[in-house]
Amino acid sequence: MVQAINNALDIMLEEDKSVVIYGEDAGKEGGVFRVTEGLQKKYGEERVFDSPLAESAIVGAGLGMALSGLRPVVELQFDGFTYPAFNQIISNVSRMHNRSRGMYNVPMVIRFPYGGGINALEHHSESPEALYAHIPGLKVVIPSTPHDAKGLLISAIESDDPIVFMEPKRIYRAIKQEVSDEKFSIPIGKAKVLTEGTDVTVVAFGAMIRECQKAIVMAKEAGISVELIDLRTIYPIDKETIIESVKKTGRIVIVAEAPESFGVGGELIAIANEEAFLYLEAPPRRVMGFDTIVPLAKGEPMYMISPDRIFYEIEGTVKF
Amino acid sequence: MVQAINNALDIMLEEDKSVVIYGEDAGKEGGVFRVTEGLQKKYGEERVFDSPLAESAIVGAGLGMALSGLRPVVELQFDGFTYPAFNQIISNVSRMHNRSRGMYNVPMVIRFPYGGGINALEHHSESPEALYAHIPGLKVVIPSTPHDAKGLLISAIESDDPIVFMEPKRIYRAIKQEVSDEKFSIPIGKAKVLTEGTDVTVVAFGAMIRECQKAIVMAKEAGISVELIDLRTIYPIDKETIIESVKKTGRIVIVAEAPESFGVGGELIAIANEEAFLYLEAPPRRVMGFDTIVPLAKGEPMYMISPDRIFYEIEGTVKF
Amino acid sequence: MLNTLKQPKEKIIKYNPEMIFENFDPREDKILRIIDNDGNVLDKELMPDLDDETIIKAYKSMFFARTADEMAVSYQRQGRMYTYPPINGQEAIQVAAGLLIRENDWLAPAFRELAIMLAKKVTLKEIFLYYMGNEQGSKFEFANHVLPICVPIGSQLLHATGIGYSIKYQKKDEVVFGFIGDGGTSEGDFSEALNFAGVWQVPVIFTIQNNQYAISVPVQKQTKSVNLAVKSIAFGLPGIKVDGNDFFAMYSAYKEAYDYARAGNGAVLIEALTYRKGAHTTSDDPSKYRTKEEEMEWDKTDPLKRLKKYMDKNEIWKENEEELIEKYKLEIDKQFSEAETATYPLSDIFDYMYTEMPEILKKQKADFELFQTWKENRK
Amino acid sequence: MLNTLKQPKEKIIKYNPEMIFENFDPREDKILRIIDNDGNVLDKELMPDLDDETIIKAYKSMFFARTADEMAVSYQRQGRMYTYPPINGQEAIQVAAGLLIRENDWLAPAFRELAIMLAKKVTLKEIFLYYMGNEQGSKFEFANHVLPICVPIGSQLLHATGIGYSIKYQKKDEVVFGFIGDGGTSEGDFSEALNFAGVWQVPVIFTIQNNQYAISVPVQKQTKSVNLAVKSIAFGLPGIKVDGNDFFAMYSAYKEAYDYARAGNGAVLIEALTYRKGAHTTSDDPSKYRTKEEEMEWDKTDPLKRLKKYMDKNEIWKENEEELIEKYKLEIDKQFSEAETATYPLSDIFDYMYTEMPEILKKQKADFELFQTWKENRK
Ligand SMILES: Cc1ncc(C[n+]2csc(CCOP(=O)(O)OP(=O)(O)O)c2C)c(N)n1
Ligand SMILES: Cc1ncc(C[n+]2csc(CCOP(=O)(O)OP(=O)(O)O)c2C)c(N)n1
Ligand SMILES: [Mg+2]
Ligand SMILES: [Mg+2]
Repeated sequence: MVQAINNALDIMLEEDKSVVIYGEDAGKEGGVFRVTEGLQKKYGEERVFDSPLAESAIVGAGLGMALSGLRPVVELQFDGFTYPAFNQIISNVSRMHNRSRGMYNVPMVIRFPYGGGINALEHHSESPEALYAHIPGLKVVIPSTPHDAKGLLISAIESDDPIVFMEPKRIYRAIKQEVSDEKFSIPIGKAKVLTEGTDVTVVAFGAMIRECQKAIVMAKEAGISVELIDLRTIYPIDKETIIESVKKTGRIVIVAEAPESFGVGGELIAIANEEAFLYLEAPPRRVMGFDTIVPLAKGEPMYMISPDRIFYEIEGTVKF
Repeated sequence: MVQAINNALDIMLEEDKSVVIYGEDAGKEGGVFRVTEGLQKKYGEERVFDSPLAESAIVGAGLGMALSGLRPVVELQFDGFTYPAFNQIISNVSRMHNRSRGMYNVPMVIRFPYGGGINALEHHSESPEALYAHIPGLKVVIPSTPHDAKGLLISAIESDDPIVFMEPKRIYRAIKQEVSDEKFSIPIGKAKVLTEGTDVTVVAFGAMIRECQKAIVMAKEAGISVELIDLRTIYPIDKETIIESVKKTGRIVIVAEAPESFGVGGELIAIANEEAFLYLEAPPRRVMGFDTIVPLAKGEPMYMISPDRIFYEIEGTVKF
Repeated sequence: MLNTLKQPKEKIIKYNPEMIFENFDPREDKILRIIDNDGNVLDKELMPDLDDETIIKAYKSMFFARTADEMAVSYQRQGRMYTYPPINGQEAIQVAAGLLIRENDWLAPAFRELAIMLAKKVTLKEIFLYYMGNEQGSKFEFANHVLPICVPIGSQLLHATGIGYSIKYQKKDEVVFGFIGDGGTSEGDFSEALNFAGVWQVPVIFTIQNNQYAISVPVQKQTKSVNLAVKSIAFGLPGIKVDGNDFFAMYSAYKEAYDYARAGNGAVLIEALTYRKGAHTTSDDPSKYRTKEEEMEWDKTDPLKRLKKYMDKNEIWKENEEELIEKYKLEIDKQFSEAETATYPLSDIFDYMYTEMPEILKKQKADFELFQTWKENRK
Repeated sequence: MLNTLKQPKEKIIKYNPEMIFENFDPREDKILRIIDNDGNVLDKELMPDLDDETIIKAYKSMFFARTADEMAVSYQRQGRMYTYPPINGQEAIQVAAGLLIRENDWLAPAFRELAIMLAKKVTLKEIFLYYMGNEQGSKFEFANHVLPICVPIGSQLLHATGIGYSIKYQKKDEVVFGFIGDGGTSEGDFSEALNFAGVWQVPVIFTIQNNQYAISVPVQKQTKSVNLAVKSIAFGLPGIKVDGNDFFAMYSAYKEAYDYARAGNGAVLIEALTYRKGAHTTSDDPSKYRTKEEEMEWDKTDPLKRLKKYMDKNEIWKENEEELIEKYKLEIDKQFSEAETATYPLSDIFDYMYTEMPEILKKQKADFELFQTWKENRK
């Protein structure tokens, strides 16, 4: 996935002089995950560079650039370090278009790696998608494969609205997939049915897709047919795809790493209820993180959602 | 309500020398809403004071105080100005107890007025309860009457856990209610059934309670019996009271001002589904804000949830 | 021996007049002042090269802004407008900057910048619309490169820095004016904006309108530094403290800052010492936190009176002030009336959230319209 | 005429020796340095009054910290520990502060403060536990008034300022040591912490360990200011730049800062110029962004070598270093083994979220236990 993202950035830098990239260590070093590696060399220090260590400034200055003709793609180093920029994001980035009644667009992408499972220090394993998805004016995008990462990122950079682009760091290098070198894009706001099935709908995104796919294998062995949907965009959420699937299966299980309460799960359950109530045959279930801090490495295996836990909940739902 | 809160602060300042209060304009002026009026005069500048204009510092320094023997009650001036402190809240305040494995407690209250309906400027009308409720380690409390404000705030100040205390500014001075001058407290984590009913459960909090009460009158006229629950604590949410009520009525409507998507409504619908699925007779409904910026004064009447809109949704649910 | 920063000594690119910033070192708490309260020139050497016509124009701009400001306060009192933050007393700063700022230069205001917004061709109608509670007031019809009013204190300066980067990157001949108040200097964003501007060496002129208060909190409680201009040193920028009620001092400082930034030398910090003569906003009562004596003391430094005295002494001013004020009032009232007739359709809430409206919002809007119809039918 | 801040000229409360900060003005980019790289005393006047025993103790502490640090890196390489941020090269700073800090004084560390944490009686076992991924390592059994390691850059300094307020309010005889890196000075929280400390006049000693890099970003790209100590001026605090690899210089600066703060004069900023000899953390590769030459140049200033040379020249050091290192290694390995045997029960994830566990968490825990049982039974 790292390579696919790098390639998307490369294509956009090449194509559009107004694209600039910066963030802590994003220039010379190419980022702590090497996502921007080689880009400074290729496009020069004016277009791909290290910024001082201040997230509010990275995002706030990025907004200024977006208002004055550039298309900044800023990198925040980790999920847990996006919060110093929270005020700029919620108070300005997401609002400038509306505040100015359309006088200004905000063609800006805020990229950051997110999620657990890499034995990291505190603040390096968070999944704040619900926080950003609750902010009107933003779009929140999360890819689950290298191919999607490339196509969605290209759409994000081409979008005139501000995009929060969350990259599942756990699978940065885990999934091997041939991705075309050509430019292509994947629409923002559309979920994707990855596997068709009839007994239960499983909705997930990011690194959890892979875990769900493992769980589906277990389910299949147990004779359960699962329809797996990759949300891809957290906001604006693709209600249609979800509703259609729930109407078919009558059951829904949501899988996400973030703390359960007030997370993505609740929203999906609400949607299923509001639009497919009469089709529901079992209570929707959330397979999500505990309402706790993501533990450090030794505790993480218990916190992180495993395929067998997903299977356990799928089975529970189907057997209801 | 302003007076009740002032009284709660007064009582706690009197009783406990470790209580200190500060924030922008919270000292000499007594706050822009006069909530802390008179307290500096009574307790001195060391205990009730103005801070420089920096929310991250207000909260971050407050955490330091809480770790070293004080019980700070800090005021953030408005909902929309809590975000510069977001990083301190999510990365430190909510975590210090867990991070230190119980070595440190965080007896700290973060107070701020929230919500719309006062014809204010941008950023002065927000309802960010879902953002704070999604943060593990915090408790989020919202009173709906002067009496509750006093009792809940006293509990909050006496709590050894960090509390986000959101005050519905729209009803700061709107509700007249005799409140005892004595010290009393109301438990955090418990919802309250305000009106018993049999046809539908309405869950709300803060300034929306009053609007719901008006809607209930309309419902009664239409022959609908509503059970109204004041959530009081957003996190940890009192599932029991909600579930019990839904089991009785079979229907639930959630009323809240914040943007609908990824807000409090979804969480409540999830709870109702997970624990009372077989009792549900109609799809749960959310009567919430649009997924937009709260408009300025001229647009606010459309955005703000009115009693007739609540009634409209109640009726729709009951007629389902 | 190895030493810290070893900043390569940047060559200053030539600009004129190249002296004021050097001569008024904020570390020594020097202040640039050119005329005294009675309009006497204190130092002829420092007097900027302005013809009478320009001085008169400046005075008229100050006068117009003050009249509009006072009328805004009274509209608010009449209940015809919501909260309004008066700029009364701070006109010299903004009008001086307004003389320099060009159409393509950028303005990143906070919310107390009426006069320079007018200079940038924002209309009073738009300002009124905004404070009547209509976002259409932030869509400037005639103004170019002006950001909307920014309420979250300090955050706008980062936008200014970012715009500075765009200008430099795109090799444009533009300068950014970023405004903040004294209280705002305590926010982390203030420091971050100046720090980034220093590192990126971008053409931004940061102005601190030090009007002595952040709502009720006096500047002495904001910081322990000797003044606010000296904060520039923390970010390696030139800084200067200026008498913000002295139009000539402000103009001279801006002129030098402007030439310096435009020549490519980077950002500059100006602390303009002034006084907020009015309330913080129309919902504030200053008598709670400051004395009449203090207000009267500052009143002696009033920028309009001061410039008027200068003009009188030098026999520049010839117009009838009464007539002028009547003319201005008519104009202002006309703009106010136009603002008052504006409507606010439901679609305004939804239309500008994204460049294209997502399904979710379309649905919410449609649902609300259904409710509205139900409500209509019910009557 | 009215002027800006009119800060009442604070009377400095007496403390000793009252000179170093005055004589090393960061605005002139002066640096306090007492011994050179070969251990020669540059200025006898400045030499702190320390007996041989204390100097030996200091050296041993530095030596122990370095040994522990190097072993930590190798444990990590063996896959027995996760990420670890080496302090190698930065020992003099922390050991100097460690000599002064008392049991009741506070320490607000970032994450590269091993040596002063040890001085505060944090155990190596705890440090190892933490970097093995067990939060129990942040519950210090013997250390008093030490905050856990704080990863979000800059945020810990605000806690230091708040603790300073508690101390002042409670009239305690305590001082706070707050640490940050050079990169951290760019965060808004850094400025806010110093600003509040200035306004509140609280006993906090802020140390910037300027080790030249923030991961890969050199300090020259963090700021345009002449040095980092000079940032103190923006907040009205005394500031000084010190050779952080010179134990004596660090001790002298700390001694003065400590006396100043303890006497009630308020906060102080110390920039300690040093070099991170190792990688940023064990997952970082410095060769991507710095040269071998640079590393070798800085190696000449190594704080241990330098102090050793001083001791040798003055015939203070008599012990056998080989023996010492063996003894240390045994001790360190013992602590590591203890850490390695620690367990991590499910309850650890839940037990410390609140002082009392809410129903919601009890339910989540119980549900997970049901799942675990199911999983067991399935095998
Ligand atoms: C982040 C943030 N915090 C608080 C406020 C509320 N507030 C509005 S104006 C103001 C005082 C601003 O003082 P100053 O910066 O001196 O500007 P002035 O009002 O004097 O022009 C405050 C605290 C805000 N708008 N934004
Ligand atoms: C708010 C925040 N942003 C980013 C990071 C990631 N990060 C960890 S250490 C570091 C560099 C710190 O540099 P410096 O302050 O010089 O301290 P040093 O590592 O050199 O001791 C960064 C960017 C973080 N921990 N916190
Ligand atoms: Mg002010
Ligand atoms: Mg560093």
